[in-house]
Amino acid sequence: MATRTLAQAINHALGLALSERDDVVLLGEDIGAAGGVFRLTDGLLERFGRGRVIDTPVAESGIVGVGYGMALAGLRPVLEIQFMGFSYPAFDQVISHVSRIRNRSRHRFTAPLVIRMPYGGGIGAAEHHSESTEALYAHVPGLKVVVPSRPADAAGLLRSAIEDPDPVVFLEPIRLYRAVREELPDRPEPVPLGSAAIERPGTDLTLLAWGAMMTETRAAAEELASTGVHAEVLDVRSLVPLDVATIAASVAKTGRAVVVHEAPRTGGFGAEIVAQIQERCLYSLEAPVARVTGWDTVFPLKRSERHYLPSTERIVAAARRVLAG
Amino acid sequence: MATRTLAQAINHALGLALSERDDVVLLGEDIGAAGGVFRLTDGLLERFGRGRVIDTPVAESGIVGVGYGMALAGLRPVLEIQFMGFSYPAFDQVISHVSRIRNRSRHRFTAPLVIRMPYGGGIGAAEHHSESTEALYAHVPGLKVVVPSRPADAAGLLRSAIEDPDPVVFLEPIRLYRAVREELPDRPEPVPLGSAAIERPGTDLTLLAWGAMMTETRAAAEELASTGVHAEVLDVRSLVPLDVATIAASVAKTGRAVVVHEAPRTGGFGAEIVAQIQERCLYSLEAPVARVTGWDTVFPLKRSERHYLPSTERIVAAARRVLAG
Amino acid sequence: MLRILAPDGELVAEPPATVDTRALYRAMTVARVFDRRGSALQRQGRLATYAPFEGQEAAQIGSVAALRPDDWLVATYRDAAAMWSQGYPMELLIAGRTGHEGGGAPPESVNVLPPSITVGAHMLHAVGLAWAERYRRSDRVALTMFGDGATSEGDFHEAMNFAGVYRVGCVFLCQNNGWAISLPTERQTAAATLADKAIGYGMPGVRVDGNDVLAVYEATEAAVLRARGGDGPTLIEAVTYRVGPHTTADDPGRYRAEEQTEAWRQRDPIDRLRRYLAGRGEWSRPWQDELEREAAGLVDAAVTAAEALPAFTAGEIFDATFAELPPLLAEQRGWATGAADPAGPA
Amino acid sequence: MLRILAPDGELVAEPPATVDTRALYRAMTVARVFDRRGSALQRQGRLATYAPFEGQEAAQIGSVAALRPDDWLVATYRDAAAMWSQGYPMELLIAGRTGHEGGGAPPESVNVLPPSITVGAHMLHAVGLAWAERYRRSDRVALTMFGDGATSEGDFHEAMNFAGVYRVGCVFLCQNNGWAISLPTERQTAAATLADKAIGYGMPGVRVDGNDVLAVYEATEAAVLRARGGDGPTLIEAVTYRVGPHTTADDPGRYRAEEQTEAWRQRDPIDRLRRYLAGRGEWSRPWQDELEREAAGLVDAAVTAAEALPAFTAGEIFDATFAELPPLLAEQRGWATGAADPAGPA
Ligand SMILES: Cc1ncc(C[n+]2csc(CCOP(=O)(O)OP(=O)(O)O)c2C)c(N)n1
Ligand SMILES: Cc1ncc(C[n+]2csc(CCOP(=O)(O)OP(=O)(O)O)c2C)c(N)n1
Ligand SMILES: [Mg+2]
Ligand SMILES: [Mg+2]
Repeated sequence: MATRTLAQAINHALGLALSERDDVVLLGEDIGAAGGVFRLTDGLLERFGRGRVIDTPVAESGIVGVGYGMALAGLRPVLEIQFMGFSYPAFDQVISHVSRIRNRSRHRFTAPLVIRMPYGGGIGAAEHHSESTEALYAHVPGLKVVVPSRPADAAGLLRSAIEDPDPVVFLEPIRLYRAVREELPDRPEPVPLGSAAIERPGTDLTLLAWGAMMTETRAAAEELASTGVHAEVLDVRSLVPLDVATIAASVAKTGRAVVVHEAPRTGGFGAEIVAQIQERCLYSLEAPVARVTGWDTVFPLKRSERHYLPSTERIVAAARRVLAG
Repeated sequence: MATRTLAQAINHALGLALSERDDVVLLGEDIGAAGGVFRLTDGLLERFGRGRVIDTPVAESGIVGVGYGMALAGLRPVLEIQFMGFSYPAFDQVISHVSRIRNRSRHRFTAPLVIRMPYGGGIGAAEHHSESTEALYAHVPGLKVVVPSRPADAAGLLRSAIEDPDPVVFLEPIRLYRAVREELPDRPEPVPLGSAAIERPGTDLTLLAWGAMMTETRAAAEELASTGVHAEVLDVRSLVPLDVATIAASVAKTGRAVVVHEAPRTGGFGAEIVAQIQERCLYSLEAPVARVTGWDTVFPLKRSERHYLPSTERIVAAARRVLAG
Repeated sequence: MLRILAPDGELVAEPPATVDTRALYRAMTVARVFDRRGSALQRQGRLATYAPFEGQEAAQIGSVAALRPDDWLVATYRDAAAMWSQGYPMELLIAGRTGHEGGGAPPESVNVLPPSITVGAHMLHAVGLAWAERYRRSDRVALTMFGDGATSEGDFHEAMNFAGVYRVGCVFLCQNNGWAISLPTERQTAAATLADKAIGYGMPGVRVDGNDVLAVYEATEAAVLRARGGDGPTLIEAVTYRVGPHTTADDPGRYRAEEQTEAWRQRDPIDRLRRYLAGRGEWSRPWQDELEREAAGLVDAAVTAAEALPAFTAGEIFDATFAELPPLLAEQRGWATGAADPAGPA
Repeated sequence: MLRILAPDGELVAEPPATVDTRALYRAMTVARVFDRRGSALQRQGRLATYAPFEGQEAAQIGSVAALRPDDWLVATYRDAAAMWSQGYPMELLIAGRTGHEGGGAPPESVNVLPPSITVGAHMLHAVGLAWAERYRRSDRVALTMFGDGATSEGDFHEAMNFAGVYRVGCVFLCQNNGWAISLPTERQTAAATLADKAIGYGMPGVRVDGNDVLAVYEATEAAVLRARGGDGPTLIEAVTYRVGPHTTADDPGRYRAEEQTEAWRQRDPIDRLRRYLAGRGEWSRPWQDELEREAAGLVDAAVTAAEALPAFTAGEIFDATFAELPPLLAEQRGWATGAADPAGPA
């Protein structure tokens, strides 16, 4: 047992995978001696050597395309894209190849790889460094997409992702890398892909979020609680597969819901969750499901970032509207 | 006046733009002597020469990146991506640059360009040739996305797209290229971006679709009419900007809606439309808005394609369920 | 440009010792019969699409002949001859082209990926495959085939660069067939030759007469030996010509002069090898007839088997999306098969 | 490798006739002051991020000196010296780094794009700009700057290829500063030099001592003349070194030996030019003091102006998404500014 931040939990899970499975290799920019720009791979080069912790040239399509080729031959590559905003040069490899080969070859070839990407805003970063485009990946058939919000889930989901027979996009909330610590066993329990977590049971409305936005969402639930409103808080965790059963059961019970994400509103994954809820629970809904999201603008730079990210206040305000509806 | 197919209408509008504006240039693979794989640029090389109808190497990122550079210098490039499934190598250029430069430079630099892409299934094409990933583009702030379903709209929307000061993704339904003809004036009226068309007024429910799926949707409305159900049919036409006012007004009136698209269901643009409807019209809704969509699978090859595409029957069945709800 | 057989079938250099020339001739003959049948079937509406490779048989058969049966081949929509020659069942090559996903599933023993339809991306996959083999201390190599057009894509660059940096055992075999659909090679690049592109990646670049099967074999064999020995990748430019249309939907009359094509027809790779064999008394009309009969039989059987493959049921289109169907997909499958209300949970 | 000034400031070749060496020295001095201030401001939390270019002043100032004021410059996060030198207001360079979008809006007269943060993509933009100028019969050229790391991206390849094929008036200036963050150049490519990469695109590739401002100027001037004359693109590899960290968040101690950096510090480009000027009696301590005072004044004023830029209001973050706000965005703007219920139409 040790207390670990989310970043340390990932580092630990990577080390564990490398030591437990010979077929795991890591590829990415600056993941070796530098230990990754966020130090997520710190110490792994020293422990596992250059043959398994592979610094690549600055070429994201290359990282994913080559990692995919390795996976076809049966390895389990874990690829790091330095920031989600730099994943797009590899988008074709992901959507046209990684996600399709199982279908193209009717299970003959498969791509059991993981693509890790730090994502999200809130650290006043430069352009392209605050992206949250999970909806793009979630729309791609054949791809799984998960987003932990706490250290134990980070380690547990990463373990499951590496063991998964299919490709997984693993999104890491930058803002939470060092935000909290959790006790973690040395061999953290795998967390199954496709299960949402009911973090806080409640009866009055359901708050749904994932990744970094869990912080504001939890705080909103606290604030609502202080005024006697019992919000049920769901950490969606896995966008694909989506745990619709848990989501629908919660909203059927509460009759009200707010979905939170930092990605732009239009076509964000919140829309899918709203659609699922209204398909399954319309007759239980007491008010429209509200979306509290980033705006349909480019993510702003440091000096105006605060105008963009959903705040606890915005979530609380939306909740109150939904409760009044 | 002349009768034109959708393909001819686009060809005509391209010719018109080239002759009316010196700053219009076309770039794409095989658009010159070959006239485009669908002959959409037929005859334009002969009329306007190699300086303006530019055959490029097979390099989509190059086409978009270079076209974008031209647009920055004030030209109006109209770029052809041979099939939507080959647009992904250019995705980074689109999402990181084309769509952002106005914001990045606070209007100092702009990218008034059009990216034309044939999209959609139904012609038994090879892998990657039946994509319908409009939701990916619609999620990108700073980008407009339009999809005509008839010759007049194709010409009219393309004229508006070329005149637009911002970048426009212009999706062309392959299946409709030669499906119908319409009378078109020699200078077709521009159709404003951002307006849905009420194709068929009705009172009992609203059917919403765009592009190739309008065919099945219209047929479904006919079939419903034959049983006394008056469906209002909306051709959404423009995903961004979205004409929410028209959509909400229709559903507020009918209280029931079915959204149809051929893209995969999860995270498809239908989810956004459902979310918008329930946000604005929940209390008018008599039943959940239904989505009739492609499945969350890779688009199948010819011999199983028919299992994938939404059919008139599926739309009618969904409508009946919504009417019964 | 490396050449062993002149167009008239005369030897201009020492032929490789390690190759069975008659076997090459047989394979090229079968490939030609397959190819002609492919175009015919497409015209009859029995194939969804077909990309003829006539004129490129030497480049495909000659290069693959230098592989071991367990080496990897990562090729394109136009490389059916190469894929078949590396063990990909002919019926699956046809099945794919009829529009059946089953065509993408070669037997476990065949290390050939389904054909790449996107231009450019697949070269990276070959680099990854070759790298994984070395990681496992296997000496299998990967050969990837692509066209002149593919050298314009960014992924070509990244693949060549990775291969160079990590000295991966990957052979890059470019069939420069003169055209990327309607764009001739000289309008695709300002480089003097495609082989020159190797310099920027610190690997050898070899230019070979792509219609000379012996030269292609020799160049590939050298590259494969280098790769197998751990000495890294090689780029081979096989200079050839696409005698037919790009695909059966293409009309080359729009962009190229028939005389050019006719001139290349005169340099047909099969004719060339036939002249050589005939000159050595290793070819005869009866043998030719026998080969053609054999080829027709093989192709007939493959077509029959491919067309007999039952089309997928509605449920089957879901079943290879993931190893296991997640709940939402299972639900959709229910709607699609009629097991649940087809309108979904409306 | 082209060199005019040896590290000790001695001439080893004829210096270019067309350049004002003292002006170069002044610009490099201002750039150095700017750069040191940038790092200091970042440590004080006044800049969001900063990518120091110390050691690369000759490569940036020398190349841009060969441009006409109306030529295009398309450069990166590390090229503030070049951008300033081509007319981009210093206060905007700082404003961007404080995290203010206003930094991306140079005056209409300045043909310099905001710095590219993504690695690789921007070279294509320069090709398009240069092409558009030729289309309009202007003889403006475009110069694009990028690092060694950027040559690994697919977009580098596509940009070089397009430029070669269409003979576009674009100069590709690669600052090979030895590192792409933690990856040294020799582990990025197996090519002998980055300049060699030009061969694959049929354009000249020139290798120049990037710490020799006169050599950089001369190489760029020749390339610019070629480009302006319609003779097409050139790749220049300026061999230099990033003396500082990648950005202020980076710790080079993790991946490189201090001795290497120290050795390059000895080859400082400003020292080199100073020795040359001093040798010719064109440098004096008082002049140096005056320059440094001037530089400090310029930088002070720029910092003050940048920090005085009012941060965007909530509404302003919406206003440059499109030329006009579409309805849904106007609605969101209303929520964000409090003009409408912030929860949206819940
Ligand atoms: C990424 C991508 N862009 C465009 C296409 C459409 N396309 C199919 S083949 C082809 C030309 C390829 O030429 P080449 O690489 O020389 O191969 P060849 O067809 O001559 O064998 C093009 C543009 C594609 N399949 N993939
Ligand atoms: C597409 C993309 N991938 C990764 C990054 C992260 N990144 C920023 S700078 C850099 C290294 C670039 O090295 P080089 O091109 O040599 O330029 P230098 O920083 O040395 O000036 C990387 C990997 C990025 N900005 N864009
Ligand atoms: Mg070709
Ligand atoms: Mg560098």
